[in-house]
Amino acid sequence: MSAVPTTTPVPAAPRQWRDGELAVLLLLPIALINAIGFILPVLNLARYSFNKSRVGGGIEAVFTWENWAGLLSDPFYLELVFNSVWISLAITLTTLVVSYPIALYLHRASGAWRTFLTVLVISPLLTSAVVRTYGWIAILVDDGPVVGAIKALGLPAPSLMFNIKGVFIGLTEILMPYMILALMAGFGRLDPRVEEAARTLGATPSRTFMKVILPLTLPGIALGCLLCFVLAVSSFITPKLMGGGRVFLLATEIYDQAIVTLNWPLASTLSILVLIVFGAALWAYSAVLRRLD
Amino acid sequence: DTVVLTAYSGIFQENYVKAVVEPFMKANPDITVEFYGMPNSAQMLGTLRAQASAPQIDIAIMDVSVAKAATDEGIFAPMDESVTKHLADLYPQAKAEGVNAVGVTFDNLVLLYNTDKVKTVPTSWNALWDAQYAKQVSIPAVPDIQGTTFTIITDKMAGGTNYIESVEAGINRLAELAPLVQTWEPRPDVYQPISSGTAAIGIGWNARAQVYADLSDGKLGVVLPEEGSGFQINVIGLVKGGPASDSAKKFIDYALSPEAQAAFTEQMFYAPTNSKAAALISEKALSRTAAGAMDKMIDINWLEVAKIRDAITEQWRRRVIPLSR
Amino acid sequence: MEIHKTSWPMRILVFLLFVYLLAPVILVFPLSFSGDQVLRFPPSFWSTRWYSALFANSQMLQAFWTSLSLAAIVTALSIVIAVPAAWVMTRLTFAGRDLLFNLFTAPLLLPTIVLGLAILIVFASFGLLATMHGLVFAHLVVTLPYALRVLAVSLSTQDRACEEAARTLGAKPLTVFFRVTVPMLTPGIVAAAALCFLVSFDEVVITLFLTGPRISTLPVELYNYVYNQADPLVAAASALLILLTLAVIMIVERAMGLGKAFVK
Amino acid sequence: MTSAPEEHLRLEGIGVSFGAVNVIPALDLSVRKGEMVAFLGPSGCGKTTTLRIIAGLNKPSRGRIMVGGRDITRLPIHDRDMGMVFQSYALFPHMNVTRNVAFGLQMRNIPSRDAESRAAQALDMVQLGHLAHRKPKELSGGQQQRVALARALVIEPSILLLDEPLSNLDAKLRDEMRVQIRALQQQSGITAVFVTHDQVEALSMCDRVVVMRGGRVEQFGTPTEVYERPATAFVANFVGRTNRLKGAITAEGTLTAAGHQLRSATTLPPGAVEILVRPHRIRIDDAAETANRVKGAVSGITFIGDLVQYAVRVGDAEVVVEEATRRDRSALAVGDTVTLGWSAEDTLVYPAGEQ
Amino acid sequence: MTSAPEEHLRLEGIGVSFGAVNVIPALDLSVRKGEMVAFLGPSGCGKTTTLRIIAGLNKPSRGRIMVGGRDITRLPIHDRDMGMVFQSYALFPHMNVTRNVAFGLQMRNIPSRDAESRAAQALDMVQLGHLAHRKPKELSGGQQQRVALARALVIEPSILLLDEPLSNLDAKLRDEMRVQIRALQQQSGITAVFVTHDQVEALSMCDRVVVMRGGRVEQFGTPTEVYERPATAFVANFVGRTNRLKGAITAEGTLTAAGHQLRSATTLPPGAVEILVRPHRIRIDDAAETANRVKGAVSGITFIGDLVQYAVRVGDAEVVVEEATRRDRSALAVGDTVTLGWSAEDTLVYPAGEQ
Ligand SMILES: Nc1ncnc2c1ncn2[C@@H]1O[C@H](COP(=O)(O)OP(=O)(O)OP(=O)(O)O)[C@@H](O)[C@H]1O
Ligand SMILES: Nc1ncnc2c1ncn2[C@@H]1O[C@H](COP(=O)(O)OP(=O)(O)OP(=O)(O)O)[C@@H](O)[C@H]1O
Ligand SMILES: [Mg+2]
Ligand SMILES: [Mg+2]
Repeated sequence: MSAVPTTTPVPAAPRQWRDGELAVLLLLPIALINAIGFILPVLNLARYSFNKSRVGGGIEAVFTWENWAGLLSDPFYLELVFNSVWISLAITLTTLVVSYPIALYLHRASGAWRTFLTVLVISPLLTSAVVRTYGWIAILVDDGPVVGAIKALGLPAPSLMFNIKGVFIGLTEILMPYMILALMAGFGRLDPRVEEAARTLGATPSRTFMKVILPLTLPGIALGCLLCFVLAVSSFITPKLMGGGRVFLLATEIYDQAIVTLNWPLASTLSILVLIVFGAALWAYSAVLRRLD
Repeated sequence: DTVVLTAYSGIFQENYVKAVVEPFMKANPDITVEFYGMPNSAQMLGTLRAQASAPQIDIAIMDVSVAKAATDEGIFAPMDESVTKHLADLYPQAKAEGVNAVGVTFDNLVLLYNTDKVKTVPTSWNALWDAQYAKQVSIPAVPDIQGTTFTIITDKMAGGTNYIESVEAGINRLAELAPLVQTWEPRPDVYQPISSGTAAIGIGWNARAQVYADLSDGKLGVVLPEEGSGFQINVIGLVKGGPASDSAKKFIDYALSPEAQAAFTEQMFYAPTNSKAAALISEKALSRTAAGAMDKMIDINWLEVAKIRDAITEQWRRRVIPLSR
Repeated sequence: MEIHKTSWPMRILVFLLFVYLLAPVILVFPLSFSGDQVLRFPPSFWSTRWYSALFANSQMLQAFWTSLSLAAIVTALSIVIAVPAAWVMTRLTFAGRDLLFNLFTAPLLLPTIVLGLAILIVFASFGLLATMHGLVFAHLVVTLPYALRVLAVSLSTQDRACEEAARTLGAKPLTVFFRVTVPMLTPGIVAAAALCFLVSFDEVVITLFLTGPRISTLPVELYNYVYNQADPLVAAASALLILLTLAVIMIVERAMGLGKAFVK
Repeated sequence: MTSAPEEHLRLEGIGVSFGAVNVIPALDLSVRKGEMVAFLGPSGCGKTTTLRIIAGLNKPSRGRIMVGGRDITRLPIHDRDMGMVFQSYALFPHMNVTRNVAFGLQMRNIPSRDAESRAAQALDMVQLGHLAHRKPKELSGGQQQRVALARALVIEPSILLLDEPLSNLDAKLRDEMRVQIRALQQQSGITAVFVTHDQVEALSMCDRVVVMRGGRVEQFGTPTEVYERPATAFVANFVGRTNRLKGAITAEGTLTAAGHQLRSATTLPPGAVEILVRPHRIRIDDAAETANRVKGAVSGITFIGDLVQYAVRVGDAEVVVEEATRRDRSALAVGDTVTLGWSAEDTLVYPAGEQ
Repeated sequence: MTSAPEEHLRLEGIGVSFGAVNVIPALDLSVRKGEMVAFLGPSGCGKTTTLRIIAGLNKPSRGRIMVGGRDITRLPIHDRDMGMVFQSYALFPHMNVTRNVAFGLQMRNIPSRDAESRAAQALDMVQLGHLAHRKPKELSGGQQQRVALARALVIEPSILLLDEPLSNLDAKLRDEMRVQIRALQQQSGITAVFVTHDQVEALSMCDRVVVMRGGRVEQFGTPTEVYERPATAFVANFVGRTNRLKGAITAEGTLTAAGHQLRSATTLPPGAVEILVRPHRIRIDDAAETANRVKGAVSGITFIGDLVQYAVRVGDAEVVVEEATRRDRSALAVGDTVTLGWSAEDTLVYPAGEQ
């Protein structure tokens, strides 16, 4: 076995990367993209939020607190923020509840079956959100199949379209693939041996789930919830199409201000507000993660 | 030479290319006009604004109030005799003070209904308030300018005298309509849901309504109510420093010419802005535009309306839409 | 392993949830064969006219290729950039690491409409508008945070003992990374790549601001299309996309055993 | 120890395949109530698999499992009331040591205060009371193994399955743990199945021993039976150290090996045979009269703690002899000529080629 | 075995803390080139930690590591040319067995055909040639451990670190593996550090033994030294089985315990003492004259394979005696009165309360 001499450590080893240098080198691309694609634009936005808007959509480059003062003193906007946050939270939680079983099932499936199901999960994302929303409209309209089925059961027919219910149902479905992918990415820590240990200790499948599987998959859950919350708050296509103009959310409002009314300073102010709300959410998320560790 | 023209995408694009762009290119073989469709004026302004330093677009067709903002930001080159010789022939409504663009089409708000669901042909805006169409009414709400136009019409009907000062009467009347409304944001537009019967009645722009009415096998009915209506004005402007300015000027001149105006009206029922065009248009087509009913039109000063738009929006949000929840 | 076979009630639940998830997707197929002018279910009569219309629409086809190559480039770049970054974030400790991590993933926090608007302004001054470079760059701004988050979670839950073993066997950090860390990270990479591809392929809002007369993507074309007419052409396009994806995955599966990539 | 030899656990024709690999062809086994049975066998012979089958973690491809006369083959895992120590520990990474140990008690709906005090007791038993609040990854290998042990013991299951539960403990601790496990098992009348690679453990601790090989039972008997009367050459060879000599039985019934004629208590038909003699049953230069006596030269001496091993060359074979180290023996040196002697009963003979 | 006692590996004042827990206070150690050193010590005493420090997997809080006179404390792991077998195996789950084993060779840029044939050879050595294409999760515990072993051995590193590499193997296989490891190590002149909980392994296989306790070295010496002349009561107690008797040395220097006067080779100042005698050094009813002779009654008999253990009550103490089983001894029964005898040299005396 000693036919080939083993290599002894070469004293003149190539220069060692120190951790700090390595970090800088590896983070350079993402940092550049972040700086140009995010920080700079956001600074620009922040600047706009202190500019004056002119009638018809013009922007006057003078400093003013008007936008912020107007925003923070108008109960309409405060309610808007509050509504957006809690609706998004509710949608996120619902998405989690309906996605988790699928993700777990996928995690345990194997071979081609798993691939096939994974593709099925992804396929909704290939159908643009606009088209899927139209699909939901076709399903949920007053004379559509769902309302028809409910009526056939003799129950009072609910109105599922052009209100918050429709937005809820549609958006939940639209966010599911993202949630499922995030959950699956976080399932790595789930060692089957540990589940087995719980079962031999007398835990029923449901208690094994609550006590072992759930805690071990918390990182994935936290990630999925973060992504979905963010996407829910950002979404405006679905609320616009399914909300019937009754559902006012931050993103739809920003859309209206930026695209319809062309009030960029106000849109910027709202955006910075969203950023602050999200910053808080992110902070909460990291706090939760740190607790889990 | 390639001229880039930006205007509304979709059905407008289809028809405009057929009626105006293609004939122009046939007449000027050395010029290619590329039609770059965008969904709305605001987005056009956004794009123009972003390209201000190096424009890729030569001509824009957009709503007059947005064109005002663009003018203020110096995006449009002045529109004078050097651009087009048809200026003098345009209706006065087509020329707005302080806007470097002139009207290329007129459109007006109309009442739409589904012929299966609405048996008697309505003649008045008041049909919208008819309780038998509860939850079947489709209204594009403000900040969409259809909503704004509708507010001004309602205000006048409810006894309002000066919409610039107050639309109180109109808002009160709209509050009564609110509980009957199915959606304030019909998608993709108001015409298709009414054609397909998702909604029974609603309001929309005449030109598109006429086109969809033809496509709907008679399912979509269009009426210019007896109380009259208001104009929406699309203007055409020349982008300052565009890459093909000379050819662009040629195109604008052509677009405002009576022939082109007439062709487009025949094609898509926008009322012409060139007073000389009416003569070239068939009676049948003309009757489906507001050109024959110029006297019934409320004179809306869009530049003034822009100033009160925020106030109207606020009223809708606080006093109208919540009543429909 | 036997106990991981799913019980029947659970299977039924999963089935029902799949029905919910796929309902609008499944609906796309009948809708695409509708003869109607508008999206309506059930259609009043059947036809293939929207497929013919789709293939006649050269702009749409052009946009499809743009989207495909864009998504592919963006996905590849995202993974190449995010994997080392996620590695640094989970394997090295240095001051300000958490701050940097939050900063790098912060673009997620901005509604895309805002980001689109904001990027538009900046890109205009760099001359990046309506170019492939610009689109790639803008999409990276959005996809990188997804990739980084997903990969960081995967990496931090990964067992370190194998990396240590590889290092004692004489593997240099880079080799450990490519031969041990990355293969063990495969599920995470697949998930991240899928996310990036889809986010890029489905991205409308930001792209809307950055496309121009010279370049456009499929979602933008579709969006612009349905902005004006909600006819079944978009359903036909979606149906084709889904079939195409299934076909591609099937071929890759046959050729390379993609199943392995998805297996734990 | 078991008052009535009542049957508790029974495997009937159990078979297991992993894909194409038939790991266990057909296994029958019957364990009495309160008995402790050891599984001994080479690495990869199917010990862990059998335990997993009993616990319900794998479903057998064939056969059935009976407990107390009841067929439990299809009973869900959590209703089996079995405790298991996993070869790889399988501790819950997100729980601290106490919560790991208390888990099984909580699953039995024992109030949490009670559960914690019993967990604390169990931890004291495995000498880990002081690490109760650590997370598993902050423990050494042996400490983790003890937590796994405490976790299985604390629930006092009706059947305890132990998969090499002491493999990472030092001799001292292992002795103590063995005593503890045995005491607890006997006192609560638990039926236990113990997989171990340590023969001392198997022979000293368990009521009966199963020797497995390639998924089959080679011998199932008391430690003495297995050690003194191995059923096959494989068992003799696997359990305890042995010398293996090639030999033959002539037509007249004489046994020869390494050029010597030997005597054995076993009779076999003529043919090639294998002769097994345990190293410590051989005396060196002992005055006492023994049935077999051969001469040889010392070729190696190894010191292994309590024992000294001499390798002695006899003819063309090498015979290993073990003796307790003692100070009164004048040390042998390599090259010394010695006489080896052992009894006929210690001469185990099996047909050649059996293994 | 080592031709020149040249120093190879040296730990100088190594200290390790995990957070607030000071696991290793200060460790000094010097290992010669080509030597095989065993780490013995109770579970959790810091053996794995020390190995990880040497391999570079943990950075010491204090102190430095020298190899061949060169300070390698800051040398990256992959440049250390060390092979390590992990207590938890740490096999690469995504590679099959051959690729796991060949990994280290590839890292040394050995052409892949060469690497594969050497891997195959190493796998044959651990008797896993037939499973070369399996993935780790398709192997039994012992099979995984052998793959881990082959993976570390095949690269013939200059320093080999083995963390309980044989803990999941049966006695037969463990013996064979021991011989293989030892042969390879000596033949290639590898310096090896071997963590084990198995004393037989430590004593029989290694050149020197380190007995650790709570992160400190209690004794470092040859197997004979550690076994015969344990430096502390802890070592005596930990290495090999012992009887512990409480006793005292009077002002006149007489040693007494369990009501008997005893003789020892050690002299200590007067006071309470602990007396340690190894069970197999005690003779039962032996005619030979021995320095110490006490009478007692047999209170228990345990059969442990090659040995029989008698528990004998002497005064208020219980003394355990071990004998090789033999057929010529007329069996003792519980209750029999016996005389126990052992020499003065076998009577180890330490100040009481040391442990
Ligand atoms: N991450 C950690 N945090 C706190 N304490 C730790 C950590 N890792 C190990 N320890 C402690 O350090 C001590 C030494 O651990 P080490 O793994 O070196 O023990 P060992 O001698 O190998 O034991 P064993 O024979 O049980 O494997 C143990 O008491 C252990 O509890
Ligand atoms: N998933 C699998 N696929 C194929 N073969 C397997 C699989 N799992 C285990 N085996 C094989 O089954 C046999 C029995 O494995 P088992 O774990 O029961 O052995 P064991 O007796 O516990 O061995 P050890 O003492 O080494 O732990 C082994 O030869 C192993 O290689
Ligand atoms: Mg096993
Ligand atoms: Mg250890």
